[in-house]
Formats: sequence, C-alpha cells, structure tokens
Amino acid sequence: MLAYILRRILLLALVLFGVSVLIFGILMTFSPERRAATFVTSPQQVEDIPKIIKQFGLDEPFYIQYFRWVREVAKGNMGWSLVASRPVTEAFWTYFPITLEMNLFAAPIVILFGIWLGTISGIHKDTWIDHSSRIMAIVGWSLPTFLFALVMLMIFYGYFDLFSPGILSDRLNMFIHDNPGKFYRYTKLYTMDGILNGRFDITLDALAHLVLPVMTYVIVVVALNMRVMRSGMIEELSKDYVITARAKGADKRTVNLKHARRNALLPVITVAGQLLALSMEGSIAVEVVFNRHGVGWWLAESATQLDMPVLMCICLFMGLVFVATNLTLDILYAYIDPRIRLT
Amino acid sequence: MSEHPRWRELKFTLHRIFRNPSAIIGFSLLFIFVAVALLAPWIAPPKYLHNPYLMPHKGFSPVPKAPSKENIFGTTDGQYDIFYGVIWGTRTAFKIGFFVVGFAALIGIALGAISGYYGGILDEVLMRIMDIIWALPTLVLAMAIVVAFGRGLDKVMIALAMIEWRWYVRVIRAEILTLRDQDFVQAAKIMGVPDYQIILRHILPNAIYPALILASMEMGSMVITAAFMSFVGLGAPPGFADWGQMVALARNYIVGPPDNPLKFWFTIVIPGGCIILFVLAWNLIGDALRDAFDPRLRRR
Amino acid sequence: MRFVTPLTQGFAEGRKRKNMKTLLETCDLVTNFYTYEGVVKALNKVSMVINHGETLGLVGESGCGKSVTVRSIMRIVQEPGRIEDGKVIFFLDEETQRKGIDLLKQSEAFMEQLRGDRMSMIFQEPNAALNPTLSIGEQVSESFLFHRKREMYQKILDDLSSPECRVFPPLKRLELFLYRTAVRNPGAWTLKFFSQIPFFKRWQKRLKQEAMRRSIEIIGKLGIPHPVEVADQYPHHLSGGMKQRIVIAIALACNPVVLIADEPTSNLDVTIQAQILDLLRRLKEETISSILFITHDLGVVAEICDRVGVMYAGNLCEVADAQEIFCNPVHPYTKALLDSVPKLSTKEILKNIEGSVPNLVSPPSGCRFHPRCPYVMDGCRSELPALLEFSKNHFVACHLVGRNAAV
Amino acid sequence: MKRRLSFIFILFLLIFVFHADAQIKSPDTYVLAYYRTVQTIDPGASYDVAGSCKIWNLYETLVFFDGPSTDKFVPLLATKVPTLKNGGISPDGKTYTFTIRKGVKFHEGGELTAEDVVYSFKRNMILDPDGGPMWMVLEALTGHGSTREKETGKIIEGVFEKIDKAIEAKGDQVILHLPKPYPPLMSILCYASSSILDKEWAISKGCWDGDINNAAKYNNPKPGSEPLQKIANGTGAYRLKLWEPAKELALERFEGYWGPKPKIKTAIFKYVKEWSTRKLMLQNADADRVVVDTTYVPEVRAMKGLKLFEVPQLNFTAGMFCRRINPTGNTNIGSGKLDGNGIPADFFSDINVRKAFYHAFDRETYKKDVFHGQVVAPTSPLIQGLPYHKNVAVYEFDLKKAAEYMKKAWDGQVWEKGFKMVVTYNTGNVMREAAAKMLAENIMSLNPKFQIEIRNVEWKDYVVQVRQFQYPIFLSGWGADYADPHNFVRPFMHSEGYYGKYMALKNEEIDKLCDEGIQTVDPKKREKVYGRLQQIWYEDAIGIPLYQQVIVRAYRDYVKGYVPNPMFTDDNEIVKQLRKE
Repeated sequence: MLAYILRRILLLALVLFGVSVLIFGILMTFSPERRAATFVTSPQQVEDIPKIIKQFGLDEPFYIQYFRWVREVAKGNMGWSLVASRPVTEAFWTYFPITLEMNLFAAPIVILFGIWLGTISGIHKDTWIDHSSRIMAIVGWSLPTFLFALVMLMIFYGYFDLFSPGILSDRLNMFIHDNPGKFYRYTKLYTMDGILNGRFDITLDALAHLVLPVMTYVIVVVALNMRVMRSGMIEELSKDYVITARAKGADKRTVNLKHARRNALLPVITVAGQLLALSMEGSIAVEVVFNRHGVGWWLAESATQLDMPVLMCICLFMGLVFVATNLTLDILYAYIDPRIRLT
Repeated sequence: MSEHPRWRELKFTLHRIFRNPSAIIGFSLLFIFVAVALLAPWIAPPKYLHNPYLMPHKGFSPVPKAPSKENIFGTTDGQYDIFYGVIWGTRTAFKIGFFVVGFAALIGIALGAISGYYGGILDEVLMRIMDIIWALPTLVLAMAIVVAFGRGLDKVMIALAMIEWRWYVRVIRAEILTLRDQDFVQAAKIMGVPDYQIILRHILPNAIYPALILASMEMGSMVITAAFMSFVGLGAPPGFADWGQMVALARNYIVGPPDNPLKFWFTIVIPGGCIILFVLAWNLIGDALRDAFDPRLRRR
Repeated sequence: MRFVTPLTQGFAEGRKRKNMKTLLETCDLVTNFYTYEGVVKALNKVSMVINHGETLGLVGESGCGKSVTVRSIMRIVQEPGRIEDGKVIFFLDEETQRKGIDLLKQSEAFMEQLRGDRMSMIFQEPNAALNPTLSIGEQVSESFLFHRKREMYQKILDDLSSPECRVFPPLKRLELFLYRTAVRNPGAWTLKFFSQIPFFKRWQKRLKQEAMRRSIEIIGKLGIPHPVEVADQYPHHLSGGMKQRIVIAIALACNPVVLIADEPTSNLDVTIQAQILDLLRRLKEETISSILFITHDLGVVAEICDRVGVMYAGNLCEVADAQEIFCNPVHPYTKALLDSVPKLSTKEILKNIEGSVPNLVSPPSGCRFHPRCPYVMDGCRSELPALLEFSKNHFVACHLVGRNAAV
Repeated sequence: MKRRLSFIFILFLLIFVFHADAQIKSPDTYVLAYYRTVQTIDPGASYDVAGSCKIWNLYETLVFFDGPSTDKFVPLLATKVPTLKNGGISPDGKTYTFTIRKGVKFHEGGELTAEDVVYSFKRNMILDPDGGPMWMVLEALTGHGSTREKETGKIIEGVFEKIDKAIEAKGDQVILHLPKPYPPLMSILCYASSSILDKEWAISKGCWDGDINNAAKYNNPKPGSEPLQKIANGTGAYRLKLWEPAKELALERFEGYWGPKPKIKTAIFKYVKEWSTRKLMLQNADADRVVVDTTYVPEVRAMKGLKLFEVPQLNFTAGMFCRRINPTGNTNIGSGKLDGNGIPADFFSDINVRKAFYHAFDRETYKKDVFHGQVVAPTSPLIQGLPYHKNVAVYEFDLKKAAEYMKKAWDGQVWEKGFKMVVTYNTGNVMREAAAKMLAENIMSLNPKFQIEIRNVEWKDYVVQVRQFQYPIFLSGWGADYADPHNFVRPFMHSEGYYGKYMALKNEEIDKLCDEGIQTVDPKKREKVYGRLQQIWYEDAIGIPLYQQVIVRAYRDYVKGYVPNPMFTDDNEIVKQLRKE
C-alpha cells in the first residue's frame, strides 16, 4: 500500500515534468515577437516589442528558457499573469476558491443525481421510464454548455430578475471588504465563510449566485454518470448472485439497492473521478457566461490571449489534481471492492 | 447454420440494434443528416464555387432578420443566410466528426493493440506517456494548440485529434489485456499464426466494440467541443458554414429586446437544434450499440 | 387389462395406497421466454410431483428446461421469461394439507416469505452465485434477517433482560423498549423511525450480531474449517467447493422443507463433488424433508435419487423410481440417454443421440422428440403424448406406450 | 428523489428571498460594467484607456478639459490656465508657468506643494516603461520620444539631466521649459500620465528617490513591478477602495476633497465580458451603465428606462495599403507575382490599384448596415473634433470607376491576368470584418479573375504581422492621446509614423509638413499645413478612411450629470460629476 502510494508520487513528478515540457514546447512554437506582443495593450506600445524581447530573453533557445522557467518555479515564482495583472500564484489562489466552491456544490449533485437516475432506468430497463430519462439525459449531454448557460441566464435573470450573475452582490462584497475585522475569510468560500461568521445572508446570497451555474453544469454533465450507472445496473441485475438473493427471499428493493447497486457503483467511481479531474475545464463556459471569475474563466482568457505562465500553472495544477484523484480513486476502489488489492 | 459464425453474429447484432427504439430514432436522424450533407449542393447552391463553405450574405447589418421568403430560416448576425449555413454546416459537422474520430481511433487502436498485446517495456513506456497525456486538460491543450497553429476549424480538428486518441488507447488496451491470455489466442499462437494476424484476425474483432461505441459517442461530442472553441473565438471564422460557429455568432441574440425577448429565436434555435439533434443521434446510436454489443447484456 | 389414469389421480391413489404425502406438485406448467429471436417455449405443460422425504432427480440434456422448471416453481424466472400457465401446488403444513396453496396465485410478498425459508435453492455456479462485494457472513446472515427476525428479537430480548448483560442503563432501557415492540410487531413505525436516525439506528447492531452468530454456527455445521474467519472473508478468498458449501449454508440457513439443487456439483471436481453429495445426503437425513435434484449426470442420479424424472425440450417424458428407470427405461429418449452413458460391464461402443436439442422458438409439432426418435410414427408428429402411468409409479409420455397400454 | 425535491425547494426559497426590490438598487453606488482589463494604475505606466480612465478619478492633473471641449481647458490643481495673454505661456511658446492651488489634500493626508508637481513629472518621465505613455511628455519637455534608444534599448546619455532641467518649482509656481514650442502640450497635460503624486508618499512606496543621479535604476521596470501598479494616493475626488484585477475596481468618495462634494459614494467598475450578461445587468438595473459595442446599439435603443448619449470619438480607422510587402514566407500574396494567383510585393505602389480599391468601398452601405448610421465617415486622418479639420473629397463608391482603374493598373496586366491575395482583420472586430468583406466581395465582383480571401487573426498576431510588412491591406485604428492634429497626421502619414512606416510611405512633402505643423504655434500657419496634408491624403489615395466611431453611452435614466467629451472612450467615467436620482 505504502509502496504503491510512493510509486504514485514518483509518477506525479514524471507527469508534472512531461506536462510542463509539452506545454512549454507548444508555446515555444510562437515567434518571440508574438510572445512579446502579449505584453502590448495598445497600438502605440507595439513600437517597444524588440525591447520587450530583449528584456525577457524571448529569443533564446528552448532549453534555456525552459530552465529559466523551472528555476523561477523552484523559487516559487510562477510568473506574471497579464490577464489577472498580478503574480500567477496569487491570482490562482484568488480564482481557485470560486471554481472550487461551484464544483463543491455541483459534483455531489451530479454524482448522486446521476446514480439515482441510472439506477432507476437500469431497474426499469426498456420501459418508458428508462427511455424518457435516457433521452432527457442525452439531450442535456448534447447541449453546448455555453448555449444552455446563456438560455438559463435569459430565463432566470432576464425574465424574473433572479440569480444575478457574478459571485456575490456588490453590497455584501463591499461590506466584506470594508470590515475585514468582522468577516474573516477562513475558507475563501463565501458560503462557508458566511456560516462560519454567522452571516447567513451572505451564505444565502452566495448560494443564489450559485444556483444557475450549478444547475447548468449538472444538467449538462449528469448524463455521463447516469449512463455508466445504468449499464452497470443492467449488467449486475443479470448476474447469478441476484437470483441467489431472490432465492434467499430478498425483496426487490434489497436486491436492487443492496446487492446490484453496490456492484454497479464501481465503474461510476471512475467516472466521478474523471468528472472531478475535468471539473475545471467543465466550468469554463459556465464561468464565462455567469461572470464568475474563477479558474475556468481565467483559463479561457489566458488561452485566447496566450498568457503563457497561466497556461503552465493551470496545466501543472490539473496534472496534480489528475494524479491525486486517480490515487484516491484507486484507494476508494480497494475499499469498496474487496477483490482489488493495491500492490 | 452454414454461414460464417461472425457473419451470423453480425446479423444477430443488427437485429438486436434495430429492436431498440432509441437506435431507430438515432439512425433515422443520422440518415436525414447524411442525406442533407450529400445533397447540400442541390439544396443550397453555393455562391462562391472556390469555397462553398462561405455563407452568402446580403448587406452587413449585425441585426438578424426574421425568416422570410428569400431566406426561409432568416439571417443571423452579419446577414448570413441561416438556411445555407445549416445545410452546409451538416457537411462541416460530419467532417469534424469523421476526421477527429477517424484519426484518433486509428492511432489509438494501433498503439493500444500493440502495447496491450506485446506488453513489456514497450507497454510500460507508452503507459507513462499516456499518464502525461491524460494529465493534460483537453480544452487547455486544444486551445494552446489552436492558438499556436493559428485559428480555424482545420486547426481545431487537428488539435482535437491530437488529444482524443488517448481514449482509444485506454479502451482497446483494456480489452486486449483480457483477451490476450484467452485460449483461442494461445491456440493461435501455438499454431504459429504470425502476431499481426492474431491481432488483426483474432483479437481486434473481439476488442473493437467498446472502441466503436466510444467512436459513435465522440462523433457527436467533438462537434460540441468544436462549437465551444468557436465560442471562445478559436474556431471557424464568422461566415463559415459551421453550426458551432453560427451558435457562437448568435450568442448575443439569445436575449432579445425586453419587449420581445424571443425576437431572435431563429438565430440560436435552428443551428443549436441541429447540433443537439446531431449529437443526440450519435449518442442514441452509441447507447444502442452498447446494449447490442456488450457481451454481458446480450442474449436476453 | 390395466386401468390407465392421468398423473394426478394416479398419485392421489398412490397416496392412498402407501401413505406417501405429496409435498409439491406442478400441473401443466408453461413458461416462455420473450427474447429478440422470438418466444422460446421453454416449458410445455410440465407436471410432476415431489413427495415428502424423497429425493427427486431431474435429468436431461442441457437446455431441456430443468432449471427453468425449478425457477418457475420458485417464481424467480429472470427477465424476459414469464410463467404463462399452470399450477404449482405446495402442501405446506397441516391446514393446507388437504388442498395445497397455488404458489403462482400468491402475492410476491408471500413468495418472499416462502423462499429461503420453507423452500430454498442451491445453484450451479458457486463462483457466480455469491455477491463478490459482500462478506460471506453478511450473505449468510441475510437469510436469517429475512425470515428469523422475530425469533431473533425474542432471543436478544431475553439476553438483554437477563441481569448479567451490562449496558449503559438509559440505552438499555431504550433498546429493551425497541426490541419489545419489535417482538410484538416487526413492522412497527417506531422501529422504522429509529432506524432512520443516525445514532439510534445502531439499535439493530445486536440483531446483526445475532444473525452473524447464527450464520457462523451454520457455516461451521457444514464442515468449513474456522468458520469465524471465513465469515468475514469475501467469496474470492474461498475455493469452489467452499463456495458451494456456503451456498448450501445459505440455502439451509432456515432449514427448509424442500431444497432445490440445480446441478450443484457439475462445476466441481470429482472429490469435491463426492463431498458435496455426502453432505447433501447427510442433510437429507437430518434436516430437510425432500430434495429436488437437477443434474445431467446419471451417475449422480443413481447415487442419491429415489425417483427420477427425465426431461426433454420442456417436456417431462418419463418419471419412475431410480431402479425402474435404469433397469427398464421405456421412453425412447430415456433409452438413448442411458445408452450414451459408459458402463463398465459392457464392452459395446457408446451410442449417441442423432440430431441436437431442438430450437424451442419453433419446437417440433406433436412429440418434441419425434425428429430424433428411432420409432417415430405419424401420430407423433401431430399430437403431444400425455404422461400416463405405464406400470406402478412409472409414468411415460410416449405414443408407443399409449398403444401398448391400450392393448 | 428526495435530493431532487430538496434542490428544487431551495431554488424556490431563494426565488422568494431575492425577488425583493426592483427600483433604484443602492442609490449612492454607481456600477459600470465594461470589458477591458486594467493592467496598472501607475500614472507613469498606464497607457490603455481602461487604466487611464481610473487614474483620472484617483489623481488630478494641473489642468483639465473644459466640459465637452477638447481644446479649451479649466484649471484643476493649477489656479488658472496659462495662456499667451495672461503670460502663463512665454511669447516664444517655450516656457509654461502654473500657479499651484492651495489647501489641496492627498488621500493619505499630505498637502499638495509645487514640489510634488515637479517630482511627479520627473518621476513619471524617469519611470518611462516600455509601451508606456511617457513619450508624450518626454517629447514635449526633452525632445526625445523616449529615455532609451529605440534599437539598443540603452539609456540616452544626458536625458535625465534634460528631464531635471525641464521643470522647476518657484515658490508656489511650477515652470516648464520646452526645447521648442509644442502646441499640444496643454492637452498632454490633461492626460493621466501628467497626474500629480505626493512626493513623500511616492518615495516611501519605492518610487524614484528624487536624486537624479540614480534615476537610471528606476527606469523601465518590468510590467507589474512598477511601484504604484496597485496603489494610489492622489488628490482626486475618489480613493481606491478595492481592485481585483480583471474582476472589479471600486472607488470610494474622498471626504477631504478640495472641490465640491461628489454625490456618488461608491463607484464600481465591473469586468463583464459577455455582452448578454452586460445587457441583462443594465436591463435589471444591476448596472447603471454598460459599455455597448456599436453592433448592439439597436438593442439598447429598444430598452426602456435608459438615457443614451452619442459621443463622437477622437479615433480614426483606415484600411491601409502596404506598398512594399515583405514577400519572404508570406502566405498572403500567393505566388508573389502578377500571374493570376498572387500579387507582386509592390502591388499597391501603383496608385490606380489603390484608387480602384478606394472606389470599391461602399461608404453609404457601410455606414447604414454596420453602424446603423451611428458613425462619422471620415475623409482623412484629421478627423472631426480636431482643430483644422476640413472635409476633403473622397472617392465615392463606383464599381465602374473601380473597374476602369483596375484596367489601367500595371498597364492592364492586373485586369487580364487577375490576382489572388488575402485580406485580414483582427478577430472579433465586427466593423473591420465587415469592411474587409465588403472590399473583397466588391473587388471580386469586378472580375472573376480577382480572388481575395478573408482571414481573421488575433489582434496581437495582427500587429506583429503588420510590423513585418506581411499584409497587403491592413485595417487598423488610432485613438487620440491628445487633441491635436499632430497626434493623427504623424502616425498615418509621416514616413516614420506608426502606420506610415508599415505602409512604406515615402513622401518628402508630407514629412516636411508634419514636422512643420508640430513646431509652429501660429494657428493660421498650422491651418494651412494641415489643410494641405488632408488634401494629400486624398490625392495620393494613401488609405481608405473607414470610420470615426460615435460611441453610444447607455445610462439608466436616473443617472444624471454626464458631460460628453470626445477625448474619453466609453470605458471612461468622471464619477464626480454623476448623481443618481
């Protein structure tokens, strides 16, 4: 077990190195001029591009620049983000909680709701329940997220003036900023902090701003989970031990929920893991539309404006998340499925 | 019982597939799309012969015009004829799907099969590489690649293909690892059948189903991803007949003027609907395939 | 000049003659499977009888509907199978002795009460028959939790109320209260309520412990070394034979009246097979009254069965005492079946049966065996022969026999 | 099931909680939703509209534009505006004298002195980061466009001494010494880069320590490392409350302000990229004003409860012909020869080609369709709102004429062989996209042998490509730094000018006129010079004037007090003049 984890950590190192080299390599395909141009914000400034290239040594060979970058990172300096116009690490820690918060609400709903739907339609295979719920899920799945998000925005915010976009309404935001003494940012998550500080209005307000993003995200993503769960259920229900259980005198409910579902859950765990690992890019469109300035939004901005340090930072982070999730998943697996032993 | 067993199997599978209502819906939808794609030049004769994917437009006004006689689906931002765009967009959609999936599947299956079959150091190395590739967030990588190699749908397609192959490696390899040690493969080995034949004749045909299912699912989702790229501004240029691009172009008209918020419904509903139906079709087919192929769900 | 009677009366008389009580009886059982290929007519009016204290063997080629028969009896036919017609009459206990209960007419709930309690089942494939993600103990104790709740409640109550049991008083008072209500009626809402609340739902802990204790006990009875350890192991830790014993343990947990063994030994190697058979025989003497033993292995039949039913393509074609069957089989199929078994005594080469089991989507008209029957007559093609008493306690469904008997 | 129900339940609960108020949300807070990111609020470094317009609220300059005017000024931190008449400007136009207002407080409590003013100018000039705004002041006060040489990036020796001499304090007076007369100086002094800092505070924050000898090490910091990037301490009516870059920037009323007390207590500038979102915020009065692209003007017109201002801008966009395209590895000119599938590198050096393209551009449709008539169709870089502007002739839309010129071009070869090229615009700019397409389609309609492909390129790629002479035609614009013809004529027409260079213009007359125009003070003379220049633009068909934007500012109708001024883009907001009622 321990050896296993250790090996995984080694792997992590490998992954991070690989990822960084890859992304760096891709970004290096730009001409130095182009990369210098990222610092330019108005036509007048274009004059200074050669100077900028000099200043940052953008015309030096790949490995030199790469190692310069590594050295900086080792010093804990991930670079300067133009999009956020502040150091990348600092920016990351301001944006990350926003994305995290959204996913903290979305993920459980996605997973549980998906499992629930999957179980239902698995049990009632080929009945109208099955078909309708599947079609529903797939339709959700086939919606382009940004489109759906905009529609949601129009319906709720446009018609009913509900759930305004953003993260927190100005009044409260200003309040928080005005008296940092009264409102501690323990977790950086507004909902949590609101509770911890006994300011439930803030929690509620934050929730109100979360409703639309979470809803959109859930409806789009749930299909993934539901599908796996469904086929899992169908498969398990066809197995012999189910009959054994029936022969024991187990009632349908017990058979479905205790015997079949337990086994059907295994593949779902994997999917859930993927969801977790991908949640960040999953939230790009949502964050852009609902004007939540989280990592997803930052990513979109940086990718289009070619904010290299940001891309690097986020890719590395995602690599980290990915490996970490897989590790936890494997452990979870071993816990749920007695047949698996980690070696 | 004289016919070849695999052939019988196939017939049986098809039989199963078409018992499944969702499959019927899926295939009929797909059929319509294929027909439209093939007949595009006759349904909507192109204006610029050197590039039929350029949507014709009268004037430049950004304000969409409601459906009328000359353009039956109305015009979108920039006065592009939605009807034309939808028709030729079908081709684009298929292009994206087939290119990305085909390319990715080819690489993925080849690599997966080889590393799964031979295992050993080769497998080890490939798996480590896979670990790295998997750790890369799809969209980020896609964006980076596109920004690096320039905008445009072709770039998006290349970028996606360069990422998606990892799925097929994973799927195929998993299948092959289970098949590799089974008796019929061992038998073939003992009989001295060359490896490539074993892989092609004995293993792949049994391992291919998950890849097929995956492929059919991806055919749809790739279109969505491409649409997303257009949304971020990295996809097809405005005026290019591509559903995703049209949706992205129309996104500022989802919310109409307050007195009549649905004024511009057609700009979003028509191309959006196309995307949804297209993806829906492939997904339904994918589901049907899964139900049909999955050996554990069969014969019942 | 012998008087010919249809099966049921025949047995009615038979019962009068030597007071052998019928335990379970199926009449014209019809089960179909609605598959994509079409309707598989798996059972075609199967009628048979299991008496108290006897072991009935059911033999036939694979796919002839043996398993379907028993699953239909227990009403656990899986999708897309459906029991279309017929009766399954169970003579459960004294008051139902006269006219038994038709299981097919009972509610699902009733069946759930019955299954695993009065009638239970052993399965062909021990590896598949156990839930891989539940511990052995859990799986065995389930049977108790389903059928022996009240009894266990009672026991726990006694233990609790006995002075030497030490529990934190208020908790004890609560538990006492709960278990009393439980004994009075297990479905009381208070129990449901308490089972929902996080902390208090632990009141059922004792019940689980009790069930576990019992299951360990029964596991031990079945001759499994250190049952305690085994109880919290998982199926994949055990060997095939062990698993099969566990399956049997599950089946016998609530010592049923009738045990249905669906090819319990066919996937085990010979030594284990022998052990399992011994085990069954022993159990038969001790606990269970009757066994319905399905197999395609005539040797096994000869070893443990009192009576034998031969099935072909969803029909019961011959029923008789084991001796009778082996000494003078009547139905051509039975003959063929016996010929195809190697015998030490004779040197003759084995005969095999021409053709194969017919596809039951479109079964042959009339007698389903006629395409393979050496003595086929035109009557066979048209109508299905009824199961008639050929000689005492020897029933055959064949036109030949009908002819002979008539003469 | 339970889960889903509870989810829906929460949803409805929230609906009830938050469906409360609909009228003026928070009367003393002003919210502006826009979509340009602020890089820095250091007056010496900020050179983008987004940044400078925040600075105008935080800091103050000596003088400022008088209401809507671009060439009349009101004193701000100076007691009066220096002119030739009141002797503030010396007759030779080389010295400017300002008397500093008394009793002005900085946010952090410091008192404004002449010393502060002197320090501020020097400090900013010394800072002079790459791509910064300081070139204007530097050019005016030292004659150098930068503190560093263009190519090498080395510091020009003696430049700091010049800076040191250029400005001095006498009691409560500040005197600027110019190397030569510089007419636009006054409007440069209004620009954010001439804001006044508090000397002590600035030094304490790590700015230039006031000793000219170690100026060099304060010169040209890396982006983001300029000391005042995130902090501000000016005399402005508002102090910086919070700034989360690329998210929001909040201003708070400075109670110790010397002038009349502003009505708005808090002003929030929100970064909202998605138009639909911005629009809905305006519609629901969650924003008091949002930045509206010309494209979407009809939508805000349709909205109720708004007050719209149409503000012509001091900016100019043109389609410019590159007369010496760089053929190496250039995919935009096809074969690079006049053989029917390409164009020669000097294709546009033939005036007939230029005129043909000129005639192929349909100004009327362009105006009507793309701008809903909401635009000034300029005739030359010297646009409306600038002094000495006059309407010169333009080549009207006329495909026949275009065809004729094409026939003449390259003595007929163009017409018979045809050509093939790529015209690019920068991604997302609808106006330029339309222009490019219009040109291309009209030209292609002249002759099937003409093939023009339209491509879109990310703006930053675009500028880089332009600098490498990659594009035969490039569409680009220029916004006013200060309201003087020089700021427009030079970049577009001078052979050394920003665009002139990349059009490969070579015309001694133009260059002469440009330099003359900037060095003469006498309005009469200047008028002649700039009149001539505008004429040349037409005669030489230098470029196709596309548009001079008229932005539409969409306020909620309860916001009062806005005074339009062409100098300010729609990101800008002088908050102190606003009130909600």
